[in-house]
Amino acid sequence: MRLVPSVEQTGFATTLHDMLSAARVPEAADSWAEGNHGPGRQLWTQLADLGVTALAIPARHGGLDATPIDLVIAAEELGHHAVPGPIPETLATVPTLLAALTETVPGGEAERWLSELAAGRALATLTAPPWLPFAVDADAAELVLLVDGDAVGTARRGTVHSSMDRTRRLYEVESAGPVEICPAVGRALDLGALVCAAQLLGAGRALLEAAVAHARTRVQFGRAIGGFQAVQQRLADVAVGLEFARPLVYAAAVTLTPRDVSAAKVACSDAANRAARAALQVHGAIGYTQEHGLGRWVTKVRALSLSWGAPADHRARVMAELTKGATWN
Amino acid sequence: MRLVPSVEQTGFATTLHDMLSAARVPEAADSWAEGNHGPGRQLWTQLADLGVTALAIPARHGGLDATPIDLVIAAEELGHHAVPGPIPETLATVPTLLAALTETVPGGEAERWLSELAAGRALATLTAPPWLPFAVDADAAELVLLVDGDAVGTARRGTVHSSMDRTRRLYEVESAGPVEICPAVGRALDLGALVCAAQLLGAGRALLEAAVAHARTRVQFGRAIGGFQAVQQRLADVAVGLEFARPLVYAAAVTLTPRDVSAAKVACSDAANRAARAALQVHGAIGYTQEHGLGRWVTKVRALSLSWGAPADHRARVMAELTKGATWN
Amino acid sequence: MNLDLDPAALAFRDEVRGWLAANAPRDPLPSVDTPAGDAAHRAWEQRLAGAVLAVVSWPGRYGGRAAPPLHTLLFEEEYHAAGGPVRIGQNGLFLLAPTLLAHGTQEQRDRILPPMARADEVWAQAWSEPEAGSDLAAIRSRAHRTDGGWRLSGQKTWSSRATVADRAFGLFRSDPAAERHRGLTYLMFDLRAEGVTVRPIRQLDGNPGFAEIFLDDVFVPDADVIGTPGDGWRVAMSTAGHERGLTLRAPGRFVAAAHRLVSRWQEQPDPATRDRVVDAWIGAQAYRMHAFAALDAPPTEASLTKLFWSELDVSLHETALDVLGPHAETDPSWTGGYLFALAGPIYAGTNEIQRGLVAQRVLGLPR
Amino acid sequence: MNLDLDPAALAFRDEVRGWLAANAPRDPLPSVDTPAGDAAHRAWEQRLAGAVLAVVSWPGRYGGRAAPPLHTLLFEEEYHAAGGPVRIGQNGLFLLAPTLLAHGTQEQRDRILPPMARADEVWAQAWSEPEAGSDLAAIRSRAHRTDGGWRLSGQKTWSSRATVADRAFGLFRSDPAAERHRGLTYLMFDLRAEGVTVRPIRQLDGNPGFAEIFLDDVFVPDADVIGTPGDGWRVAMSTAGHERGLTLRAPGRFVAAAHRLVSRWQEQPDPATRDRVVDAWIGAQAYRMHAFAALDAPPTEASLTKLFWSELDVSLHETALDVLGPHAETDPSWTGGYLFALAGPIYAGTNEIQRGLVAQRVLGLPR
Repeated sequence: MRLVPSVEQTGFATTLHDMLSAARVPEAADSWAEGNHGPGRQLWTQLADLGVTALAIPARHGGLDATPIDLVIAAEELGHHAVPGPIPETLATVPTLLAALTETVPGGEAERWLSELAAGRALATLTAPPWLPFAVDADAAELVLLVDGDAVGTARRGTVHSSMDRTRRLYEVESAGPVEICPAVGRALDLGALVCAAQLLGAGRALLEAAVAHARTRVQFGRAIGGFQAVQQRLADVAVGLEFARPLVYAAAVTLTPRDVSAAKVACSDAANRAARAALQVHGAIGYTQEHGLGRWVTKVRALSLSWGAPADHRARVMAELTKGATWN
Repeated sequence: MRLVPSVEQTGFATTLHDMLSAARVPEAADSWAEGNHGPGRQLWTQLADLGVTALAIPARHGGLDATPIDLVIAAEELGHHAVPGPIPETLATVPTLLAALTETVPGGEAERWLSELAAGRALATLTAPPWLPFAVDADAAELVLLVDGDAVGTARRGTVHSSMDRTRRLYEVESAGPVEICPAVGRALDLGALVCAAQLLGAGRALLEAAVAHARTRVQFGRAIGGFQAVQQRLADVAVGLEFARPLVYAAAVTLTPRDVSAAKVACSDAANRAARAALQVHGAIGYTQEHGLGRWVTKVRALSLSWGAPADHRARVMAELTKGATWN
Repeated sequence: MNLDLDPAALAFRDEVRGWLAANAPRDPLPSVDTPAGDAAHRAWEQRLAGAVLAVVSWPGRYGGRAAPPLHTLLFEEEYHAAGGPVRIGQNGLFLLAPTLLAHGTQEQRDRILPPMARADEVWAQAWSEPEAGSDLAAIRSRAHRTDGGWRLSGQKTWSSRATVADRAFGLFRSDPAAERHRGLTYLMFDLRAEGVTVRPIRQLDGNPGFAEIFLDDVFVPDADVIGTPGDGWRVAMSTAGHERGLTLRAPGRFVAAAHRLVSRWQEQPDPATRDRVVDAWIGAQAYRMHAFAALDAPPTEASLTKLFWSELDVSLHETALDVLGPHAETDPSWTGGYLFALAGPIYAGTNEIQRGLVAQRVLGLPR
Repeated sequence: MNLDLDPAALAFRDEVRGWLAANAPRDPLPSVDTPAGDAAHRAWEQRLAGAVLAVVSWPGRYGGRAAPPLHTLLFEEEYHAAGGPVRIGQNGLFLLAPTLLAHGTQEQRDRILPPMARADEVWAQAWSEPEAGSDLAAIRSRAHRTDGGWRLSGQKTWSSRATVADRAFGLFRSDPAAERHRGLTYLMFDLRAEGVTVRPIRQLDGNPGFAEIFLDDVFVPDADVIGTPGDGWRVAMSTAGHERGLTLRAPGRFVAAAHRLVSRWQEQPDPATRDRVVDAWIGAQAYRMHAFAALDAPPTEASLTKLFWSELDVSLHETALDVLGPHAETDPSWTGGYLFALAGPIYAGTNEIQRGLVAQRVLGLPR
């Protein structure tokens, strides 16, 4: 049991961070929001070059067979930079479903899609009610799935809805072909929820960093506002929330139990939303503008916390697990 | 409709406050906690002299026939001074029950008890599950009732439990005689819950006043701690909570609807408990000692908020009222 | 609750309710910050004014009916319950008008208030500046004395409605040697005058909301100074109280939102969110009862009120999102309300500043 | 969760679990701050020490078994899950001992640690003073140099266990000319020495808890100075980190409390309180996982940890009271726990101070 990243894993996170810092993510996100996925897809190609899209894919299909810990480390960095696109879907859930399907239906379409995803040539998305009533970014994804119970099939796009996160377009979908029974649905969705939790953690960290940077330079009443106790107290609470959400993410990556995945999702949603409110409050009106860019994280954090199982769903699941008589370790 | 006290009512509150300020309430409460009710009963005699115990009693039984607004004004001041004894019971609920019983059974015991209560010669308490599973201070009260549905009868004391509020001794009781059907049970209990809410409001105000007084004089790191932003922000939130709980108490005193009584109880419990936590935090360790006396309010506020319907009970009742199709005015 | 209203109040409420039922738009108007929305909202205001409902508390000569404050509260309750449109003139109606009624000249009132009531003239506020967020006294925009008036230069920001409004009001530094609160003058100016540039600011969800105003040597006649030159801070403070307090955030708005939330909860009643929904309703009801009580009481410190409604608004909308769960993301009425609510603790003086004011002015803690 | 423990850790956990199942008291011992409780708790510590479980992380020569930190966490989990008694020696074990191991002489360790481990000597802490609450540097108690030692005068307060303890440790001002953090010396003294008066302080619920210690010219030999005279602040800070951090508030304590809460909720499952119960469990689990992670990571700022456990403890107990409803008032295990939890955000440096430290040290905001 290790609940902290190894030196190699920390190095991977740093590489990813450096790449994304140089990659003009805000511009790509703006284009994505306007329906132009080109710059965003270029970003995803760069992610594929670093192996991010291959993490959850078995080696025999061109993937890296990495651990869930590797996956949450990457996802945290993608959340940190508010990368647009169907991240839990493409990185975790769809590969897991496809990998399971290659076992039951060898030589089928699933194998081809796994190679495409590993190479970063395709994006994937899905609906899986009740956690995922909509397929995010189905207009940008080459592969759209519909999960219903343990049945998985391809789907076509229906009505589109907009999100408060301008980069997310949410599609209703309908079945577009035959379905297969997939034994990995539970694990695939849990892995997606966990990746979403890690994204939230990274986004929360970005919000705290932005608030701290602003508080150190913004002068009001003759001093940097970061020196005011009211600001310090609030940002310290944000730091505490993030500090104690992270171990739950790593623990869930080790166990992948429903209880631990749900606990991580709840804690990361709460910590990230608290960070969003504090960051907005510290920034004042400037943070409320599209131009400033803080809103990219503020809106994404709220959208992600409602997605992949809203907090109430995950809390209900934690209690169900706690009270079903299992041991409590 | 008037939701603020009249000049006369404000004057009455001031008179009560002055009397209680001079009356050595802390010593009476300490004796009460040790089972010596003498000084406390003297205090109640003084309250009777000011008419407090006669407020809810009809004029024909020696009472003042006052309005529920008068009652909550008095109760707020009793809470403000943390007066020991069965306050909602003696001031509101039992008189209301007895007055109704004199209508259905004229010339009975109820009439005599009303005169005793009005004159301050008797204290009364009761159980009324689920709101009141225990009869508080049944060892100090001359009249102990047991309410079960709409049946009311006298009761005798059973097992005693201690409370975190040292002045409250909680008794299980058993029936000690015949019961009468009383049409006023609902109104009597609502009036008790409302008086309890007003007590909480007064106690919350006392806690805020104590915190402010301490913050103005206590020096740490070379200045009065009341000048620190962290202290100011917290106490301001307490002030907001109390400021906006009060109108709900007055509104409930005007309407006496279950919805409004419950809203007042919820808001006053929350505001008072928030005041308690803030006051304790501002005082630091000194507030945590029995000697200092802040604990009299801290413990009473928590006990009262759990009594006369815990917050969850009242919230459930508000929602039941809101969703039963009545108009929303 | 039996509001125990007098016959005049009951008659007024019935009139408003009936008129709104017959006249309020069924469907939402286009966004007020678009040309189409501008026109639709102005047309709506003219209908309101035609029914003498635009500004019920104002004297009749300016377009009101000199109704008592209770009637204003009742009007707002009915207006929000009916889902009435955003008041395009709100900056003028609720911020500038009280200032003019308190500090303006008779000529100014006669000239400015009637077209304001009919939305023939829509006003923007021009309080903030890039370097003076919550620190209003740090204002740098200048008013230079000139023949028969003043010349304004500088930059204002976070000006709501400025993209569609006709005129604006704000503070300008008329005495550069004076420090902070001194030497400021309260001025009104034409947004279409030479030297004025308005640049819209998009909000975090991409929707328009505020604007920047750039002023380059803009002439304003003496007639458009409110109060005495140099005395603008004191004049503005009476308006600031109105902004923080009731007028921009009528209780009826929160009561209506709480009722919508209860109704939405009732569609799929989840006991896990029940208590938070109840708390939102209790908060709205507390704010409403506080407003009714305030009719008979000395004025409350406006900071208390601003803290209450702004935090209530955020928690009410957070609760709504949790009630809606994954479907919240695609429900613009609640997500838009949520994002709007997030601005509440920031504008008109951040809540951190308001808490300091409560601590010092209400509780008497040291500065 | 599959903790994936190595065989040694598994064997240790099984040993502890088995020993506690066979030996932990079935019924609560009398309050530790009463004579009967004092005796019962000391006897219990001697049984623990007999099983070499009192201080598993200490070197063998002092009564431990040099177990790795993971074993300490596992011990605490088993101890709290079994409902083990309050550790009467906790001030010595968790505050003084780490200081001695870091800054003490070999003679001091050999003399003090073994009887501490067996509770033959019980230690009280003497940090606070009436005028120096969270401002530890404002200490006024004096240590005067004398032949072969020091003479202590002054007053200490909020000293836990002082009514039953044998000895105490604290900071004294040895150089009255030095300011604040300078000129303080870390000293140990005998609570039964001439010139020492201990006065118990009752807590707000009437139960004993703390004490005041009055010192009137109390002699302490040089052998009982820890570190260099005048360097006490630096020496004490290592202990303060331990107090804020893990050692006084082991994760096992919160995990055990959260499990009791879940079990109690399950007796009458009210969906309205479900989410708060879950949040209490998640909080305890987060604290636990943070502690496990910390075994493999550089040390975390202790303020973060103190803020988390102290706020968790309050909200966990508030939730418990709401779950119990009107029956909470008569349930001393939860009401006592609630009142105890309220002290958490106050002692060992108030949470306001901890937040400032996080802001400045972790986030790099200006002082």
